[in-house]
Amino acid sequence: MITLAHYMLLSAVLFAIGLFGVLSKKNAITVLVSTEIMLNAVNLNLIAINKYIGVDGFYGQLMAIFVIAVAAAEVGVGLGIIISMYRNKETISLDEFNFLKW
Amino acid sequence: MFNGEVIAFAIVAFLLIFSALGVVFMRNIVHSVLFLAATFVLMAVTYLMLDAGFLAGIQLVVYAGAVSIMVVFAVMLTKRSDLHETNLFNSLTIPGAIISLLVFLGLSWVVVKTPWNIAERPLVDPMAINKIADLMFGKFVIPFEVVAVLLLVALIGAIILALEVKPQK
Amino acid sequence: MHFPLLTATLLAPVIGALVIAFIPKEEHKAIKSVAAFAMFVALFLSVFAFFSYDLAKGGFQFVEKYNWVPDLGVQFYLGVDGLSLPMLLLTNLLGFAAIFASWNVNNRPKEFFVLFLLLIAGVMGTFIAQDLFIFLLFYEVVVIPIYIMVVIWGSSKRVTKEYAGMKLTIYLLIGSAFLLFGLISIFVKSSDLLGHPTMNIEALGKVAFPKDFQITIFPFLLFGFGSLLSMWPFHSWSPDGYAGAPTAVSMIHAGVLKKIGGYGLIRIALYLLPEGAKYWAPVIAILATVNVAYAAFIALAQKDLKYVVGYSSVSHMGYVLLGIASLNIIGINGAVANMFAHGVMAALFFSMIGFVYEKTHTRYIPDLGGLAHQTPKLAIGLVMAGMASLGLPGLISFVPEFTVFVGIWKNEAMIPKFLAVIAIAGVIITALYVLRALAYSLFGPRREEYDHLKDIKGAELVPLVVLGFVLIAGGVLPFLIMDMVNSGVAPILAKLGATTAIGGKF
Amino acid sequence: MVEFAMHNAWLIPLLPAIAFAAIALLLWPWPKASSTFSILMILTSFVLALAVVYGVYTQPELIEKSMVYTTRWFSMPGLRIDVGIMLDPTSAMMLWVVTLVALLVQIYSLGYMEGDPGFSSFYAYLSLFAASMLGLVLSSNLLQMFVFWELVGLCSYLLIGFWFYKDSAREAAKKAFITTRVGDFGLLIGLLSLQLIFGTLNIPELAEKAVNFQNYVSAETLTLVLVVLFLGPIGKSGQFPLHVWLPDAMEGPTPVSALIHAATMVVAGVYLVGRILFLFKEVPAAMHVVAIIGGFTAFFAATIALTQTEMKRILAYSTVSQLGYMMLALGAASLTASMFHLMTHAYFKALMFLGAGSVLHALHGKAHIHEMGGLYKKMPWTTWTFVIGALAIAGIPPLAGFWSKDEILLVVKEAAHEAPGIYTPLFWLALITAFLTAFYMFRQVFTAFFGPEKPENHPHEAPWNMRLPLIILAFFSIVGGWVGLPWLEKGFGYWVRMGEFHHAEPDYVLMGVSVLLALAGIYLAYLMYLKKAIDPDKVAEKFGVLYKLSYHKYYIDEIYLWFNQMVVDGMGKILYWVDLYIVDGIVNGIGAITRGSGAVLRYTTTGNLQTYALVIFMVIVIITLYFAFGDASFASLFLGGGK
Repeated sequence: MITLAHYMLLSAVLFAIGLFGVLSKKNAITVLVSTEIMLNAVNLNLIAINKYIGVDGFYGQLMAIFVIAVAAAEVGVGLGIIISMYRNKETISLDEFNFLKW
Repeated sequence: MFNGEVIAFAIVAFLLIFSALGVVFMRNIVHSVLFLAATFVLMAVTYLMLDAGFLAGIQLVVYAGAVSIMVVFAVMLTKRSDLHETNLFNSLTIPGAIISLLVFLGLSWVVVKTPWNIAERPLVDPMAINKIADLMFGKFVIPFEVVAVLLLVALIGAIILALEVKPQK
Repeated sequence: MHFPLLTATLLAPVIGALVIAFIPKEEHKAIKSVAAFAMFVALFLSVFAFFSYDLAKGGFQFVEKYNWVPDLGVQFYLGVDGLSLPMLLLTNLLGFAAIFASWNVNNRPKEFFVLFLLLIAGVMGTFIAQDLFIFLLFYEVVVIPIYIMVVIWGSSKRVTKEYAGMKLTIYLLIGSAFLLFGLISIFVKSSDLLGHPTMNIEALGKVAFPKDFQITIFPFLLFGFGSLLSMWPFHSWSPDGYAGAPTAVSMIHAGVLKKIGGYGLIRIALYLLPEGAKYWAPVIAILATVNVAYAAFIALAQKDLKYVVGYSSVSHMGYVLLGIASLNIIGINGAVANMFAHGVMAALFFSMIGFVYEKTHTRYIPDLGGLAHQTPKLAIGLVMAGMASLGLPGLISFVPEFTVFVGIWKNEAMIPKFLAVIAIAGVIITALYVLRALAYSLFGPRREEYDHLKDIKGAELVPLVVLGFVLIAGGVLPFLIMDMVNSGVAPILAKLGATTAIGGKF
Repeated sequence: MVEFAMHNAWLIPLLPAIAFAAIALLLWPWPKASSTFSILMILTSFVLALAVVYGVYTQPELIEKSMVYTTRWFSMPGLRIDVGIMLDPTSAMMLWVVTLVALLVQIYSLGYMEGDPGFSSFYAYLSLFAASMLGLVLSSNLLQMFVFWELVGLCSYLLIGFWFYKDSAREAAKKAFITTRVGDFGLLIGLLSLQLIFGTLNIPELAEKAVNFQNYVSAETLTLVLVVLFLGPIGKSGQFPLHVWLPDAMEGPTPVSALIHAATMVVAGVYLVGRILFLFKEVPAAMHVVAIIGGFTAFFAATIALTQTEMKRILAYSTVSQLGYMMLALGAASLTASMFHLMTHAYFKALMFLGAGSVLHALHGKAHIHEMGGLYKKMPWTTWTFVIGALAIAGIPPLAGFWSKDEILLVVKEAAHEAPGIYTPLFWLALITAFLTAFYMFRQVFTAFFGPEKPENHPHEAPWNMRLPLIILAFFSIVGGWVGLPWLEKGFGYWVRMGEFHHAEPDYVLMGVSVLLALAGIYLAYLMYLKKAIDPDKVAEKFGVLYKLSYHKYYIDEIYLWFNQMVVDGMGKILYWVDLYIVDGIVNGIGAITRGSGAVLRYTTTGNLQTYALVIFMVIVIITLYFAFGDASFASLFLGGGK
């Protein structure tokens, strides 16, 4: 019997993997992509909860739709930023982008 | 115990985790992106298992379709001659791994410890899409419109950011 | 519903600032005229309030009270009594004079006068608010314009204006941090004792705080208000700050802003925590005596006119503190009147020094000399301010000083005679440094490099005329101020006297 | 008229005050108008003062009980200060002296100050001075008196520094103000103590309470209070050790020296002590202090005057010496003798100062007596009036000075019967001083006015408006003392007194001795400076050290200067150092610590995005761990639930 907990643990694993990607990859694209994995993990949670707990409507799925929409927008802007970063510095390695200091 | 549902979940979950790990651990960015597409597709499968067909559709269209393609474009636009070793770890790998592990453990702990208020019967409704539509154009119409505006703004923003800057004379 | 006099007084400069905000920034004349008019209205209203205050009735008059944040017991409560009114009048007098003292500001006058009018409104608010919350609110309103004005329009001499502005602001904020702690403790304690929250000072005054609490909390108020009043050793912001600040800010700062410290000590610390005051009075007396003597000696060693007056004002604040420390009605009357007197005279001093600096581009005394030849009216102003500063009878500061002396002389139990003697000996040192500064900057052989100077004229004369008039009128007819002050101090002293007499010995 | 003047005596000081205000605000561009208005006002005051004098003369009851009008000045619980006027023979006498000298000096100044750029302001200051001095004289309250006391000090400051372009004038003005300030500090403390002891500063009330002062205060405390209070008169009346400002004050225009630093302001100290002599009388120790200070000052200043060479300085030290006489008389408990000498001294000293002014005017500022000589030919009026003044101060009968000085010697001699240990030496000192006075005065007269003419000088007689005051004052210097002839039944002593009137028998031996001493002094001066029978330089050599001490005024100025520069200024410098490097050092140190910690901690801001994210999640983990294993109730404080 697959319960809510299984899905949530799966979601937690995916979230952790995404987080690891965000924290430890040099490539800006991978970092962005890893956040997408984290967002997907969240969506998974929302939908699972909607199924197992949310008896009075489809709010969880609706929320997931909104998350997807925002995530799409975010990817669009994020990739735009990455491209412009690349244009300016000829690299997208985040180690080179450290002027946000002092 | 090992009914079809469990086996399907096990296989999908394994593949999902595997492909997600692939996204992170591949040293070539192109491989990474391929695994990403796989992750998105597998996620859609998971949604289907959760009786969220509409969401699965959206997942396929938006993520597996649009986002993956966009990422590929981005890779292409920022590529260098040699694609090997394009997706390396930085100096924070070990602390990052520890933190990620701890986050996972924390989340798991919450998941396990929380006495979830499970409904007696899972919410399964073939007319789900209608209900969602009602909500979206009824109660949540304003967030819906806001998201629409957000997408428009993001679109314009992305264009402006990616636009070639003319060298000033 | 009577005419909301206090709100109108408070709003006059604010409206003036708003009007100025809509004037194009090139229209210097218009901006200055609007500022002057706004301050004239405020001055007129406060003079009206001063003379229509019913002395026989006493207490708070022209009261306006609206609930504001009922959960915290905050009321928008304005009212004036014999303690607030002289301060209100002083604020507007100096504000009016300061507008004319800065008549020659041509660097961003629009911003200058807007900030200045807001500053005046803030200072006024602290004096007429009878609610702790509103009091603190207005106090914070004051700090910000001062910082901006010092940093933009100030002058760098021994220290840079940025340093001066920073020091001034940080000290004021540190003072208010002490204060905040003390006031919040009082508020919380009183809520516990009363069962309902209130910020009304009068209502808080009726609460009987336990003695230990009073003794613990009083030093916070003492050092909070004390650092505003430039009590030793929290005084060093004052000379640097004045030296760095533009004329108008020096005038307002030395003239009234410092007095918020003394006013708060009497209105809040003494009134709410009388037993704490009795316990700590000897400490105040010692610090105050140090203030008087120490700052007077340092003023002797100064070569910059503004530093002389800066240290002199620290020294004079020692008399105010001494009056407060005497804890009897004579001394406290003297302290309040001394605040008024010092305000007028310090403002006159600073405005005249401002003109000297504007004309000669120096305030360094050895570089000046013989200015009485070229600018006799300016010299008259400086001599008048100087004479008031050294407590010449017939000018406003003598009677208050004398009263303070009687007060401390009377309180033999707490203030040892030798402290009083040292404090009174301060008048000798004061005479020494004031006369030296005057002699070496105004008198002596004519200097040809200053032959091109023009004497003050037109609008520049206004500070001299207005403040000079008050100096003389207050000196010849001291009862005008003393009666008013007495009516305000008497209720506070009644409460102080009602508490059981404890030695306050350490 | 008399009635009006008596009841409206406040007009007397008010009129010159109006003159001051009018000149300061309105008339200053027109010198002629200023001086005319000022003189008119002081003349009116003079007439009113005359009326008051006559009124007092017709009402002998005022001797015992003065006429007092008061009104509240300010008050609060426990402190009430009244202002008012107090008329009795003493104040009437002072009114007469002050208005007379002020009027004459203002007339004199018409000539003396002619063409000065500050002519108008000079008259403004003179008017302000007259107003303040008259106010002081009429004061019924000690604090009110202190107010005017300081105001005359201000006028003195302004007038000494009138030619402020001279460094010396500027310094002298400052010195005068500060030196008297030191005294005023004591006076202020004395007044505070009196206020707190007796609860009032009104002179009549004090007089009532003084009789049984034991109810209020112990004798020792009262003595201490009075001695401290006496610092004020010491400063104002140039008594030792605060006399140093008075000779320097001669930097002011000469009419000012005559008015302020000879006839009126400097006697304020004497007047003040005279006003509260009833207190001093209660405690003999305080009296002794007054007498000793007075007697010593009289002698001390006379010895300095012996060797000075500047005309006005000699007169200044002579003034100090004569003020010492007056104090001595007060110390011998005699208001009469003191006030009598005050009055005659005002006549002849003002006369001599104005005469000196006339000489300076004629010689264009040459001040040293050795630069003068033989002036009597060209300036007969000046010379002979000056000689009258000198004879008067030397104590030659029947001139004014003789009678008053004799009176003082007499009272000191009488006091010596009661306390011989104190007053006998003072009596001898006073006698020696009389001799010295005659000597130094005629040293000046013979050197400056007689002897050979100096060809480089082209003196000329003063104009009429300067001569007229000289003549009037010379007249009073001769006859002024006759109001106090010892043979009169109801002479000066009947009117101006404190306590019972007792008619002293004339002491012919004492008179004879004092006249002989005066004549001896004059003769010695004649021998040394006119006949040159004795060479002054040789005498000076013989006395070596003493001469040097006297010539350098016993180095008191130098000591004060040293004290001022080393101790007071040094203290200022040290404390400034403390303020800059310790008090402010701590403040700046705290600031530096803040900045330093910022400089170190800023390196935590790496600029690397992922580091920030790492820290964020680390904190999330820590918080989660805290929830998991920590104090849940504290955690619930943030989350709200948990109960």
